[in-house]
This record gives sequence, C-alpha cells and structure tokens, in this order.
Amino acid sequence: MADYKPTEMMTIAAARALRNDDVCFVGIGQPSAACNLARLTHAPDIVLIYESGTLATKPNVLPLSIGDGELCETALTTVPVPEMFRYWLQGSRIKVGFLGGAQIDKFANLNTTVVGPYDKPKVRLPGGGGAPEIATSCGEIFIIMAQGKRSFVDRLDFVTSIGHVAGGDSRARLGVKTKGPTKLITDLALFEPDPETKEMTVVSLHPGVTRAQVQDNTGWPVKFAAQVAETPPPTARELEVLRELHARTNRAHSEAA
Amino acid sequence: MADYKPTEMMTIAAARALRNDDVCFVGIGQPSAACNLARLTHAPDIVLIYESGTLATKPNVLPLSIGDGELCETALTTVPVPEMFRYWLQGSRIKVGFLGGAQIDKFANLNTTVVGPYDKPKVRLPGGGGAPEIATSCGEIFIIMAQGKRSFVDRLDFVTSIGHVAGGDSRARLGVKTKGPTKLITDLALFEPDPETKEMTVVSLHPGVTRAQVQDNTGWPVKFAAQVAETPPPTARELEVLRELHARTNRAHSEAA
Amino acid sequence: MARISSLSEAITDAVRDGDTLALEGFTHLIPHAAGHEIVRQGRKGLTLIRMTPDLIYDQLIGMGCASRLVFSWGGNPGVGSLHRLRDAVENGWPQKLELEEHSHAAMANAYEAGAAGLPCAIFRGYIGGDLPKVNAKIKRVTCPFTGEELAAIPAHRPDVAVIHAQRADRAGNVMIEGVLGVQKEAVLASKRSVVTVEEIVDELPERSLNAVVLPYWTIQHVVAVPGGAFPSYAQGYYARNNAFYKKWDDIARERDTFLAWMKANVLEKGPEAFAQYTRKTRAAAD
Amino acid sequence: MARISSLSEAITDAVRDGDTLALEGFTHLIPHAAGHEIVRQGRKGLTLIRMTPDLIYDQLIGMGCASRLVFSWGGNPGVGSLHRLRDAVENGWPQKLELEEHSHAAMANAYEAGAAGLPCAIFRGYIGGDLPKVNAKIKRVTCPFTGEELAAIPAHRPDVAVIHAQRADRAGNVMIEGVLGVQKEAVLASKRSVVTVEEIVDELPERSLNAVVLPYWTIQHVVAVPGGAFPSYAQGYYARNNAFYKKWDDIARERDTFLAWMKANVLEKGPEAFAQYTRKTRAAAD
Repeated sequence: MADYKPTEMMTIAAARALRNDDVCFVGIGQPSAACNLARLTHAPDIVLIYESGTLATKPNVLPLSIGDGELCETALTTVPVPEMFRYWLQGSRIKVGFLGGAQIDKFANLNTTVVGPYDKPKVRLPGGGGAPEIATSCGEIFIIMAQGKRSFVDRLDFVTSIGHVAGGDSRARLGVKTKGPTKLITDLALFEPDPETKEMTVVSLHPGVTRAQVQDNTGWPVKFAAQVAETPPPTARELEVLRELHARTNRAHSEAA
Repeated sequence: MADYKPTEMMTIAAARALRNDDVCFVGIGQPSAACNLARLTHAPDIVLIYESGTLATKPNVLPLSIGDGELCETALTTVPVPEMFRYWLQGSRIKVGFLGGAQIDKFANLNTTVVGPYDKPKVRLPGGGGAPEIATSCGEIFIIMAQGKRSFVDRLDFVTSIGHVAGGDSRARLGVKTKGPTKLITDLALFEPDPETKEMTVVSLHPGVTRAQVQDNTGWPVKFAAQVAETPPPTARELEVLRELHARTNRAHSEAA
Repeated sequence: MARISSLSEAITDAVRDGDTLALEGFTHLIPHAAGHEIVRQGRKGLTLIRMTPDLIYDQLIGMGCASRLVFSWGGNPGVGSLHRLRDAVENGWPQKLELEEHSHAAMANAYEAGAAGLPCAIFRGYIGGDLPKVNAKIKRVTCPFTGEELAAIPAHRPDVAVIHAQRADRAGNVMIEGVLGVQKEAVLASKRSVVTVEEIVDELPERSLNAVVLPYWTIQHVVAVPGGAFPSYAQGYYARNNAFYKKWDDIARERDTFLAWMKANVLEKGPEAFAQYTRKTRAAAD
Repeated sequence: MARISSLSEAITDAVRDGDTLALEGFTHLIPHAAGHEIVRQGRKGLTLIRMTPDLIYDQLIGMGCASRLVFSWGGNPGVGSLHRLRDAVENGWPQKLELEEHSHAAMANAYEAGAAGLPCAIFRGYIGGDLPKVNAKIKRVTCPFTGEELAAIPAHRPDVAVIHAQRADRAGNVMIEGVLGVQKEAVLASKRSVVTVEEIVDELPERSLNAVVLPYWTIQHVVAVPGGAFPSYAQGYYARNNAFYKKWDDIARERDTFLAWMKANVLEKGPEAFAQYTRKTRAAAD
C-alpha cells in the first residue's frame, strides 16, 4: 500500500462519493480537489459548477479563488452571478453541493461566521458566502472537514448554514425539501446521517484509524453504525492523479508575483 | 411646398419631437418610422431600443416585426427579454416610450385589447403587449394615432394602458412618478396635455387642417389651446429621407416568400 | 439529460394531451416545424403559453389542439390580426378558447421566476389598467421595506417547452445567438423540453466566453430540423420571411383556405419539408 | 452620459465622504487602481458594499476610509483571513467597522433588484440559520399564490459603483467578458459610476451578438487604467496573480508592514504604476 497523508485519504474518499452523472456546486480548497480528482478518474462526465458562474468547467489546475481565469476558459459558458444563484442554485439544478466550515455539530449544521459572540467575536471568520442557500437548495450536501475538538463541537457559536437542524424531521419541518448533508468526509472517517435521528454517524473508518481516535477528535459522543466498514485505501492511480494535480497547481500559483 | 400625405405629416411631426439625446422604447409601425426618421435627420445619436432586447439599434430598413434580424445585427448588443423589461424598462432607463392603440380617450388612456365586452368581444384585438408597463415606466410617452370617431372615443371599451387616467392628479395618485403622455401626434394635429386638467389639447394644426375637421374626427368635444400653432410642413429633406426609408423597407419585405 | 431524437419521437415522448405547453420565440427562432408535428400528432386540450402567439399558435388553435391561451400580445406582427385566434375567441371555432391575458412584463417575469424556481414574480406593473379586473392571477404584494405595492403573478411552470436554436453539439448542449427572447427561461422553467436546431455540430463555435448555452442536462430532446423556424428566422442561417407573414393574412382569413393550407403543408408533409429554407447567410454562422 | 476622464477627476467627481460605495468584481476585474485612488484622496465614512470584500477592501478598511461593510464573504480566497478587516472588527483599528452581513444569494439578488428598479428582492433563502437574527434587513414575504414564505431583502442602491472592464469605445460603451460577477447590476443599480478599463478602442470587437455591454448612457466616467485590476485579473490581458494574493497575507498581518506597503505602493504612486501588469495574453483579447 502506498504511503499517503490523512488529507489525501479525505480528498480521495470524497472524490469516490461522486458519480459520473452528478452536477456539483464546487467550493474552493478540498471540494475543488475532490471534484476534479473524480473528474480525472472515475467520473469524466461530472459537471462542475463554481459560484463565479462557470458552468461545466474542466480546469487543468485547481483554482486558488472561486473565479480564476482557468475556470472560465475551460467552461461550457460563464453566466452572471445573479443568474447563477437564481436559475442554477435556487432553480434546483444542482445535485450535490459541497460545504466545509470552521465548526460543525453532530447534525452537520455549520459555522463559518464567528468564533465567540457575533457582536464581540473572538475570531471573525470570512462568513457564509453561498453556504446558507447551498445548504438548502442542492439535492444533497457533502461536507469535507478535517477533524479536531475545536471544529467538531457540541454547540456551534453561530449557525451559518443548516444541516439536519435539531435532527429527526426538524429540517423538513422548516419546509426544506432537499436531503441536506448525506456524507461527512473527514481525515479519519466517513459519516452518514442516521436514518431516524439524522445524527452524523461513522459508517467507515479510514485504514488504521481507531474509534478512540475519532472520539478524541470530536466534541460530542460519537455514534458508530452497526456495521462500520474500513475505507479502502487510496489506489496508486488515485494518489498519482491527485499529486500531479496538486503539483501542477502549486507550480501555476507560484509564478512570479 | 412638396405634396405629402397626412400620415407622412404625422410621422414627420413625431420625428421632430425627438431629441438627439433621447433613449426611446420603439414600437413597430409609425413609432419605428418616426424614430428612424429622427435618427436619419436631426438626431443621429438617438438611442433606439426595441422590446425584443436590441439596445441602440440602427436598422437600415424598418423592421416588420419587433425582432427582425436587422435590429439585432445593427444593435450595440441584444439582451434577453426578461432583462429588457427588468433592467431597462422597469429600471427607468428609457426616456421616451411610444404607444398607439385602437382606441384613445381625452386623457390619452389607450385600448388595444377588445372592442365590445371583454368576455364577448365584437373585435378581439392583439392585446397590451408591453404597453401597460411602458405607459408607467418610461419618462414620458408619445402617442401616434390617425384620428377617427371609432378610435378617438369618449369612453374606452377597455383600459389597456393608462395615460392621465381621469385627469388632474389622478395619475400621480396611483403612485406613478413618470409624466405619462406628453404628446399625441395625429394625422391632423398635435395634442399636449393641459397643465391642470391633463386633457389632451390641440396645440398645433397640420397645414390646411381646420378645427372642424379635428372635431369631426374626435368622439369628445375637442379642447384647443389659447394659442394654436400651425405645424410646419414637411421639408423636402424630411420627405425624401422618409420615402427612401419606406421604399427600402418595402423592397426588403417583399423578397420571395 | 439530452437525447438526440427524431422530431416525431421527441413530440410523442414530451407532449401529451392536456399539457401546458410553451412554444417560445420572440419573432426569432420560432419552432414552426415542431408545432407542425404537434398538429400532425393530433394533440388536444393544450394550454398554450406564449408572450407573442403568432402564426404557429394560429395554426394550433385553428386545428383544434388548444383549449386555453396564456399570452400578452396575439397578432401577426406588422400585419394585423390572427384570424384563427379571433375566430376561436369571437365565434368558438373550431372550439372555445379560454384566455389568460397578461402584459409582456408580467409574462417575462413569470418565465424568469419559473427558471429561478420561485413560486411567483414581483414587479412594478399593472397600475391603473383593466387587465387585473379580468385576470384573477394578478395580485399585489407589499414591499416590507418601503410599503410600495408591487404586482405579483404566479411563475410559469409549463409541462413542456419547445424552442428552436441555431446549434447543438453531440452531447446536446444548445447554443442560441441573436434575439434571445425568453427561450432559455422557458426551458429552465419547464418539466420537459424539446429543442429543434439548424444543425448538430461536433463542437460549438468558440464565439464568446459568455455565450448563451443551455447545457445538455437541462434538456430532454434535441432534434436537428434544418429550416425548422421558417417563416420565422435563424440568425446566421436565414432571414425572416416577411412576405410569408403578409401572405398568412390571406391564408388564415377564411376557414376553408386555412384548412386547405394546413392539409397540403402540414398534414401531408414532414419536418424534412423545412430544409429548403435553410442556408447559412451571415457571419453569425461561424 | 459617459465622460472619458482621468482617474483622479473621476474619483473626485463621483465618490464623496459618507457615500455608499460598491467596488465590485467577483475575483475577476477587481478595480484595484480605482480603490487606490480613493485611498489617496482620503475619503472617509464610506459604506462599502461587496459580495466578496478582498484585498482592496482590506486596504480601504485598514486606511480608515470605511465605517460600514455590507458583504457576504470577507476573506483572502484560498489563502485565509483579511487581517485588516479582522483587526477593524475585532479590535476597532483604525476605527470601528459596522457589519451588515448577508449570504451570496441575498447580495446577488439585492443587486439584481437594484438594477431592475425594484425596492426589494425575494428569494428562497435564509432558512433556519442565524443570519436573520443579526441582520434586521432580512424579512419575509408570503407568496400570494402558494403561501410559501420567501426571504425578502432591500435592493442595493449604492451612491456609486466602481468597476474595471476590458474595453470601452470612445463613446464610453463598456464591454465585459469572462467571469461577469455582479458588475453590470452594480452599475445599473447605482446613482453614479466609474469604470476603469484596460484600453479605450475605436470600435468594440464584434465578438457576439449578445456581448455584455454597458451602454454609455448608463455610466458617468470611463477611465483607461491599463493593468488596473492587478493583482486581480483581466481575462484576455493578464492572469490573476495568485502569488501576490498569498504574499498579501504577510503584508497585511501586522499594522506596520501594512502601513509601510500602503505608503510605498499606494500613497506614493499613481495609477500609471499599474501599467506594468498588463499584457494581452489570450484569444479573448483578439
């Protein structure tokens, strides 16, 4: 088995969750790496949409920002941002949306706004961006986040975007018809919502990861599924494509300032 | 003085009312002829917009329809129709709108919907099209209509688009901030609203036209301004440009079916 | 997901009796060939939506396909009346036609809201006129910030949109240029869609980074029907046949001349009859 | 009516102390040179609107030009925090910064409504999260047809919009290509506007019948500032300088390094300093 980093396992596990006929709303960073890895491996026809308006883009290097020229040049076309949010996101034309955040709770609600009180923040984070409506308008949501007790918390300081709210049918009772977070992919494990309670539940541990390790990096008592699988390790091909993608990207982004 | 038809006088009088810095929402037929005549004579920089989305178009021949290819090919650019009605018309970016109709009343309200009752029409007309919002969103409205007792009526069968409503400040009381009809140009005369009552009032008679002729072709007792001018007759240049425009247009529109 | 289909397959699959149907095209790119196929397949009880119903709707109405029309301007542009539309409204021939009448602004906003997945559209309109008295779907909403009363109308959400465009690629991505009308909105607002095109090409031309493209996953059927917009036009392929529009006034004025024309030119023909009208004419073509 | 101006004239005329100002650009075409001129002219008390405040807003905030920020995502994309923004919010340096915080969907809709002359926008959003608890401008409107509760927000109507674009012609018609963002909406929603461009040309290229063009009569000032988007980019002219975005993290982290950089690169320079960054690179340029 090849040697690999936990974040590589995380990206690869996320990529595997994508299907060839998905239409994805892609965020910068891990989601972008996962979506493009999927496109370069098992899902060549996957449709990637970035909120800058680029439809069906096929970047050769990962964008640093959500609107790099690379995205526009390789897109089917680029639409204005109001159209993106009206016709494409709100119009229910996106199957999978990706989110991450500074904090997540056990129902996969997310905080990307502040640490501490809103009016007197300890850390002022960038804010929600597209997340509040991505969370409710996409068919389903995949979340990618590295685990840690400061980010996997019992109680969010601020709910920027909803996951399964307070669990059970509380999301549906808000009138939201989409599925919400169906997968939470971390550097340690893969979580899916319990069918009844909607609590995010470990369904697969990455190779070599123990239940104790997951618990030590989570701020609530972790629930494990009746059957917990072991995530298949990265294949040589997956690692090769991912590393080439990152290498190309790093070369491109460090060209003369 | 050159020999000319009353409809030529009407078109020319309408063209003269336009200024070089106007931005006009142009309808098919007489308004289109008048606007393009203005553009080809004293107002070369006038901006003509057709509701098909063509911005700042400079057609060489008059379009038969509101969206002939000629309009698009000679435009600065062409926008989608929803944008046309949202950003350009509702966005208050049009200074002058042109309207006509099957029936008009003394306050320049217009009917282009039905003759007879709506549910059992004697004549079903094409309908309002853009008129209801053109009438209220453009800075001011010019109306071009040939006079006759069947069209200049005491009471409209249906109010498709408003002019000065019931006169006085009744238009403003509806919350409408634009001026409404400031000119009514007919084949006999030029009308403008009385500053107080807003009743359309004859301010100029076309050469050779009598007050009695105007009254005979109007279904309400016509009001004449204290000073009624005589419309200057068409100049040779105006007639030449207008006739060439119509001749080019007729040649273009009768090409093989 | 777009499928490259024959016109007959596409209409059979997508258009059903009783459907709410939008054949859009604002003067440009009106899907005449697809409309003819609907007539040939004898659809009944359709609700027809369109900003500017013109010849093709005159034909569908005159052939008894439609029971309801949602529209804002129904005429033969620059020529006059639609005689079959008038005959249906004024005399109930060949059947009664119920009208739901709007302004252009309302129709454009209703398509836009449909494409945007909203239940309604709001706009500044319908002030003072009589249309709200005869159309119960025109309501008012109050702006919660300024107190201004705005017009509200339900979004258009047709069962099917049918449009014509210049080109598609083999995956079914459709590119539209020129007078765009509300076609993109109509397709995005509809449950199903049929797009006829002048040609299917290996690669869409690289005209603009912001070209108007309907991606394949927003469309059900793509059908190559060269000339399929005639007597409307396809920018870059052929011009509007204004002479035919004038001629239609005579054809459609009387029931018998109308029926004879429909028999000879629609019922006894197929979509291939349109091919004679196409020819690339201008730069827009590539 | 557009006037071809120098940058200094344009900012002097269009931007006043206390104005509500939108310098827009969604990664692409961010008007950095114009932002620097605002800093040099020492504007105070500005309300800054922007979906994605990034380096240029970090600079305006750090130099004390702004008292209020209306935004949806404030970070250095792909890099991390905006340290000057955080310092203002967390520590009130160099002055307090009031926040009005939205989602992207809300901001995009607010610009769209502003361009459309509406007092408010409605959309399906802000469901279940905490933003409506901290932003009193988020209200609800009920659809009169379905009863669905939709989010409502006031339209953006800035005093001034400042954008950068590829080209203008001599009349002042401005053409934009590539990632379009909300720039067209921002200009149409604003009372006044300044557009800096890479170049002023005799004729806009005939790229598309549906090119994105802001006509001259919707704009106040057009200014040629080659390279004026750096370190953002101008599609067809120069690429985004991602390395500079990374470097900014170090420059802006501490107050003194920030002030030293601003002194050397903004206060002691003029718009001509941007010219070194422009070079036509790609097909889009023609």
